[in-house]
Amino acid sequence: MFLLLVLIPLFLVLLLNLNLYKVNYKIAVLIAGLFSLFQMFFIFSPNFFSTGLVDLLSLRFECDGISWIMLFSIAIVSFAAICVLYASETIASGKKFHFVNLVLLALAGMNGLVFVRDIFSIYVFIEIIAATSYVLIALDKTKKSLEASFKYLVISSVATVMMLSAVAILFMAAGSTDFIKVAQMYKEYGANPLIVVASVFFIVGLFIKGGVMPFHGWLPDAYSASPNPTSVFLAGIVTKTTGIYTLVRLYAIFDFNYSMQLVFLVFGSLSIVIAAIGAINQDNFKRMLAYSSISQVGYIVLAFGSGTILGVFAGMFHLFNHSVFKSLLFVNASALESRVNTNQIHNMSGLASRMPVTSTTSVIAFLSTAGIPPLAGFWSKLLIVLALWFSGNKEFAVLALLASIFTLTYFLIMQKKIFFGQLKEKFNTIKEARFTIRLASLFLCAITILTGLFFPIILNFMAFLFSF
Amino acid sequence: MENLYIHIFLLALIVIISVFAVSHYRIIRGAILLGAVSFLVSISLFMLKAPIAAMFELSVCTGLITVIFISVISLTNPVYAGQKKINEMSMVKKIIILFLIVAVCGFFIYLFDEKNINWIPVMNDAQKTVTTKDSLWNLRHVDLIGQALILLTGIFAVVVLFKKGKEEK
Amino acid sequence: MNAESLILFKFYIMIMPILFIIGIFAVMTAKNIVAIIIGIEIMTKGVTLLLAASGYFGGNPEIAQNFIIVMIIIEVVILTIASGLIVNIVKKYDSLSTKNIRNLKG
Amino acid sequence: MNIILSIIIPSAAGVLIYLLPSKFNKTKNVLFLAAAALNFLIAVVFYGKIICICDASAYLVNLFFRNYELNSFMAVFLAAVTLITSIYAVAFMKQNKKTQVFYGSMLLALSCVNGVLFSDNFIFFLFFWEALMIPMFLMIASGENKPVPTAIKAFTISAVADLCLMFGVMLVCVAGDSFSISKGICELKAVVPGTYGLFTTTAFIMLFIGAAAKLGAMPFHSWIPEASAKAPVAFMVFMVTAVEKILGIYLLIRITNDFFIIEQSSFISVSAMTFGIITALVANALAMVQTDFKKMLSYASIGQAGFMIVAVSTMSVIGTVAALIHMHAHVIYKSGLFFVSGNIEKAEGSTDMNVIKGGLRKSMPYTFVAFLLSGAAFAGVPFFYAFYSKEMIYESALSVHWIFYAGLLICSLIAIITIINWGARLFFNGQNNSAFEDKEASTWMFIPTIIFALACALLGLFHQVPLKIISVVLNLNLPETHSNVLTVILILISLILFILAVLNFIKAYKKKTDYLGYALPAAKFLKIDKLNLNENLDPYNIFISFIKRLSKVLFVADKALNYFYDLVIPAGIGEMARSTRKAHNGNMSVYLLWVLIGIVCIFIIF
Repeated sequence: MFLLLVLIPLFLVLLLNLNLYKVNYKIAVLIAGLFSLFQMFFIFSPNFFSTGLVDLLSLRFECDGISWIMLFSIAIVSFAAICVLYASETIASGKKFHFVNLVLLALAGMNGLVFVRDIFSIYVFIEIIAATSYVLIALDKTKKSLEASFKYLVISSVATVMMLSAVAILFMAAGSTDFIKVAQMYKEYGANPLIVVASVFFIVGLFIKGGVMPFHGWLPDAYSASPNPTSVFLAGIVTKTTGIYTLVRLYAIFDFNYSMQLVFLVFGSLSIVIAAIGAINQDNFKRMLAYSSISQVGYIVLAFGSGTILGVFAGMFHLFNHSVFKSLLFVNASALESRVNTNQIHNMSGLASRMPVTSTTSVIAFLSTAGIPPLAGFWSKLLIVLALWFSGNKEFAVLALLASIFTLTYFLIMQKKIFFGQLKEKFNTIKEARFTIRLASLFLCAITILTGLFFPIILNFMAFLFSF
Repeated sequence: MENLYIHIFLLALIVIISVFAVSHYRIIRGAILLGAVSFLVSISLFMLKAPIAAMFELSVCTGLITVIFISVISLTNPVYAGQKKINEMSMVKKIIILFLIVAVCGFFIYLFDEKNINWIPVMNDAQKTVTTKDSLWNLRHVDLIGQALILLTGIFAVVVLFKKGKEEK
Repeated sequence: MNAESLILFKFYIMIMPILFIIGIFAVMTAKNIVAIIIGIEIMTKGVTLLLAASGYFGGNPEIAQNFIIVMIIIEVVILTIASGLIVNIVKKYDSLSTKNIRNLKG
Repeated sequence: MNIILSIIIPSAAGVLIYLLPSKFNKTKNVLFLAAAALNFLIAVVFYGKIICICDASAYLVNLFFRNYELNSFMAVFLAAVTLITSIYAVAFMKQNKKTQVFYGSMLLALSCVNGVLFSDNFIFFLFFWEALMIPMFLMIASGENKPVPTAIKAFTISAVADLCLMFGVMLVCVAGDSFSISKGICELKAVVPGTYGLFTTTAFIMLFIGAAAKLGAMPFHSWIPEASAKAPVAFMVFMVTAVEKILGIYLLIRITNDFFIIEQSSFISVSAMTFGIITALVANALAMVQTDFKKMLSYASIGQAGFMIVAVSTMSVIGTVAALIHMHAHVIYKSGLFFVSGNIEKAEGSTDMNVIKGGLRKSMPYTFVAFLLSGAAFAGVPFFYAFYSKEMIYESALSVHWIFYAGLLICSLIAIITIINWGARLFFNGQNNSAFEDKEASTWMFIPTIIFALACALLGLFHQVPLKIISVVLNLNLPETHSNVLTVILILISLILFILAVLNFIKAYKKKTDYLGYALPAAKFLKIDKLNLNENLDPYNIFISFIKRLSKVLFVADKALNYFYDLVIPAGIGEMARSTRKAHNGNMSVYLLWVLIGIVCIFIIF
């Protein structure tokens, strides 16, 4: 049953490319959109909630609460990315067709990564997603996107090298790369310096992939230079799945002694603060969003650093929320870019009057990121702070709270510069974004508001998710 | 265990040639040296009782990757003699620095050894012998899917990156 | 794990960081884009050796072989993508120097 | 009917006077007088009756008024004085808008004082005590030549004092854990069987400061001389001499007798007495060198306040009785003297020494007679009322320590010298050329002055009568036969004093310059005369200038803070943002460098 989610995109790609009949990009985009919707509802079917280890074809797939959340957010973000793809004029139709193929492959990769329970296969699926995202970034072959993609490739191959060496050492110690065996091995040799070095290398590799602060060099360039749909897809889900989701998986294996938690806490808070400062008066809209996503990822890492189940729970919830409202922001960014065809903030102002839907949805996204009560962001930040507080490291909780002030500042600055203020004369002819982009932003905005308002229901649903 | 010395000799050779490969001022020379390094690696793989992997390494790494490298280099620009002098200087500088680093690293490992902290986990003996063949095919199905996916991405990458789009023609 | 293999094991464990450092050094001080790729290649060589060694000393070299094969495949695909990127970059800048991939600032 | 009427009627009348448009002047005056008379009637009718007005437990405050003998005696006495002053005020003040305000606020003040006297609950006690300040402010403000600054000064000084009082009251309530004065009384006694914990001493000190300030003791006195120059005379009589003194003494007696039990010569009482002595000495010295008759009178009244504080703080039975009687006598002769000064002011236009040319003996014979009588009482001439009260104060002071007795003697010596000096200056040095057809004060103004003057004389003669009343009022049995040897000695000493003063006067009289005689070099020596002229010693001015400097400094600090918030923080963050952006300089090796640094830190953390 889990295999379906990985194999269907594979078959779809093959189907699309057999060109039995003239397949123009519209049909391809339609199919991809349908698949992501299918995934959204398919995962609500009952057997996803049983922890049965499906050994069909001796695959060791398994789905528990955490992977369920990931699947759901993958579906949502890919749907948004495909909507944006459909509406973006800058990419030629041929390219759009390839974009669809690559997105489907990336989807297959991510679904696979979410199910897999073996550290080497984790490496394999991470590489798949990385490869697809290199190409996605460099899709429109402009100078900027090529350079960004090349940088991303170099830095993440360094990360891969590190991860692989860690896998090798763990494999040597544990005899096999399965999670359970590695966990057993960890209990005995946990303190052995070689194993510690291996786990550090693994963590650093994942930090690089996830874009945590000192290792984030590639992220701002990759997000700001890539074409619109890629940046939605990349920012929404790719970095989080490859970087942060794998951290949660390892959380169960490595016995998180205090120094490991300290690493998480320190680097999380570091990325929150410095990224927020970096984002403050950024001129490029997407680059500002890139910095803000680094700081939100910092929050998630901080939550995992608390070391308690509540921490993981809060981290996952924030991951879900963040992927929703970050992709919403990037959708709005692409809407703006498609209409004003520039990302420079200083020559954008007063667009609220011309583009009401985009501005209202982005306001809601801003508020949710900053953590204003009724919206989803608030609840997840609250949970994170509580987790930190109860787990004893109170000073980090305080730091998390204070940093949200920074988030508020740069969002308010952004809000004022772009959407309010008096309209520039050359913009008074522009129309609202195309239908599909509006559809995507309304859809994501609805999710944020709903999770925010019906938080109790979602809370015990997630508790149920985490129970098995 | 007479091949102990061979192992060590091979490893030393790998390190030296990779230093030269990296710091060589003429890129083509570097690529060729890289091929040599991969050749040496495949030999040491044979020594480590991983024959199929060694064969794979030999054919793919030494062969395909070196070919790709040389094609990319020649495709882009003929070597212009202009900066020969400066490159040589930088090459010598790099070599010295690299050897320095290698020496430091060796000393560091030696230091670890001295303190004989037990940093080598006690290995459990081999559970069961399983041949590479069935390990590849029936034990690691997941990776098969993975390989399929990565190959498809490779295909599309080549299509996207190398095929000239309409606007370029 | 007898005495000689212990020493040999130490050498193999040592080879990985050395190659890693050489690779990183090459990437960072590369004047030419292709040199960066060479650096990465060397790092992957180091990892292959480590994988083989861990298989050999860990007792089940076959699975290690499997890992190495999968890794080589993945690495080849990554390399093709990298060369594609380089070709396109050179098309835009028609020069291989690393200076022209430094202008994404801010 | 009940005692609360005494609060309602005057305040109602006062408000009415405020509201009525100015053309009903005549009716207002009549209303004013009628209200004063009615208040007097009520006070007399309800004298001594213990009446509990509605025990409004609904308001969680048992709002009942107890009518002790002491309270009602004070109330009656106050009612009488107000009646007389109102007659005088109607006659004295010219009818304009300000006087209406004056009458209204005078009645309001009257009701407040009644409220204070009759309230048995600390909350109401404090409420009325504070409410008194507003009419006081208005009364001063209704004087001439820009009285408002003095009014503000008076207001702030009494506010500060009332603050201490409130704090003291709070402490007492907390100790007695009830708001009622009567219940509080016995509770506190039990709590404080003579032990002087920090709690009780602070409570006592705070209450003492409140009461002493009301009396016009030293640090809180600086508004009274200014008010005397600016506010109308009726205010000086009603407010300063009558109300302040009554309330001050009432509270002091409550403190010493009811709230706390303090041994006779314990540390607290001795320090209180020294406080009183210092006030008396300084005030009298200042009074001596005054050039304005009214200012001299106000300083003298501060001096007498010092006397009363000394008497009360002897904590002895005789001391309390002496204080009460002295307050009684003081009010009477001080009002008399103030009325005399009012008459002079009416006639001469001002009471400043170098303006009026003296020799009013011929032109104002009746005022002269009144001055003689009340002046004698002021000086403490035997067979006048004040003599007996002063003599009792001496006796109580002597019982504690002879130093206090000596201090008091010096004060009264200075007092005598000043009054004689002023008497001569005003009425006897004959340069008065009758250029002024200064006529005698009008009959209505004259009657109150002569009443008070006669009261001094008569009460002096039959001094047993008031003594009996007051000892009954205070239900303290006076030691009947205090040793007459002691009395004889005291009388002799005061006689010597009197003779000394007269000799000094005669000697000064020949020189015809200043009538201070020997006192003048002493004053010069002590540089007292320069002291009060430039008013730099006045605590109020010091306080105000300090506040001004402080606000300047704070303003500067605030500006710096604003600067910090508006400019420094945004610039700082902007700078940080710019530096982070500069850090991302696109060079890949830099990013890899960060990765290595990150790895190193992780290893450090491990």
